[in-house]
Amino acid sequence: MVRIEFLGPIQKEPLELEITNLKELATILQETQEMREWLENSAVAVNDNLVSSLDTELKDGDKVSLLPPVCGG
Amino acid sequence: MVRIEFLGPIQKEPLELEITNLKELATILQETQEMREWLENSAVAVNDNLVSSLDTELKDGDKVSLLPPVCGG
Amino acid sequence: MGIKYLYSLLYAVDDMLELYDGSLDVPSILERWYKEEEKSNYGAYIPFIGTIRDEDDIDGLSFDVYEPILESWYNAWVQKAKEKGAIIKMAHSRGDVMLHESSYIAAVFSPKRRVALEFIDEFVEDFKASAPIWKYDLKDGKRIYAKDRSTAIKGSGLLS
Amino acid sequence: MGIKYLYSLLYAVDDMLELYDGSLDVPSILERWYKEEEKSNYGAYIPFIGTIRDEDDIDGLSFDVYEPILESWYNAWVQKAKEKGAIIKMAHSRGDVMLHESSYIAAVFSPKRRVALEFIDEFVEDFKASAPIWKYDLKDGKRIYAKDRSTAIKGSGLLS
Repeated sequence: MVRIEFLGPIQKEPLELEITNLKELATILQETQEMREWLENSAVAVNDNLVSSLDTELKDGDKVSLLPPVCGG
Repeated sequence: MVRIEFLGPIQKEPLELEITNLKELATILQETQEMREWLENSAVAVNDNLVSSLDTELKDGDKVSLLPPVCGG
Repeated sequence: MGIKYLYSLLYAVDDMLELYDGSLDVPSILERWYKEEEKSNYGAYIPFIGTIRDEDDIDGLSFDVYEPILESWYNAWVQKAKEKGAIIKMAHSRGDVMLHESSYIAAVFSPKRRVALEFIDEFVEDFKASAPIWKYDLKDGKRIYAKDRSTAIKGSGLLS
Repeated sequence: MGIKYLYSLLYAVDDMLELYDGSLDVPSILERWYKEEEKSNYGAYIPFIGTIRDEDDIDGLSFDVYEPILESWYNAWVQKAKEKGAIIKMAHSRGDVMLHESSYIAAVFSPKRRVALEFIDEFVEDFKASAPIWKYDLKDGKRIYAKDRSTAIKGSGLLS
């Protein structure tokens, strides 16, 4: 199982999914209307490292985080 | 009389001179060997305002200051 | 390195990111950092202090912080500073910070001023663009995501 | 505006240049400035602190200050800051300042960070290039003009 966490203002409970890469995650999340805008402006981290490829593989126990636009300070 | 002051590291007592512009002052100071290097790297103020022209006129009671290279901080 | 939770200012460790619940005690942080590095032979110390402005009828701001990625982001900057012979320090608030209170201090110490002046600018700007912290306006008893003032992290949109 | 001679920290006036005999009490100056502007609605406060480095076997540095021109130089910067909605503060030492003590603080307060980050850089650099202050190394009981580290003021050489 891969755990999906939605950070900051994304008001969504974590998911536990049986997926093997980010492309599968993209397909699943795109089905939810409410998530579309967040998908466009969010960065993605796997096990707390930011990633830039949809081919990033996922294995059992991995954590994927969605990081919406930031504004510290 | 015009008073000439030498600031910071220029170890020279103030002068009182009967001059009417900076060109005359330049001529007088250039005669002193020890002043030549300071003249090359010093800025000039008349009554505490920096000036950039040798034609700057001087009148009785004016103060001319020579400011050698600076390093605050 | 790592993240330090400071509820009281009993101790300090170099290079640690400091997270506080609520507003920062700016004078005491600036003093502690100054004294920590007083004998380290840095010629320049530049702190940047961010304070909550009274605008748009807000009562204050509130912050969410995602610590694991904030820590790795910060550690990368500690390393960049080290390569220039400099060090950084940073403190940030979690939760609510009211008008005219401060929520953020970033600081650079370096032997020479040019490095410090350039580094504080890059460090603060990258913080604004990349650090995983989310800001909310506190207004009429509500906590409203400051979406219009937020910046998408580089590489965002991967899943869209 | 004007120059204030502070032998003790009993009072403070905005926009005043502060000259101290000997080293600066950095924490108390940073704290006082912070508190002076705490309610002024500036979002960014950036002080630059200059500290005497242990190098070239010096025991410390010593400073001569020519106040009338320093004051007019400073007042011009107060005006430049005002045009950007910002304010500046500055403190400097006269006389001797020993190793690891501080001799200089320049600070900018502004509503927004970009103005503050750019202004502190320009202000400190112009201070280094133009402010009528002369620096001496204290070494072996002597006071030696730091000629090699000094900068001729723009327009120098008029009389040569």
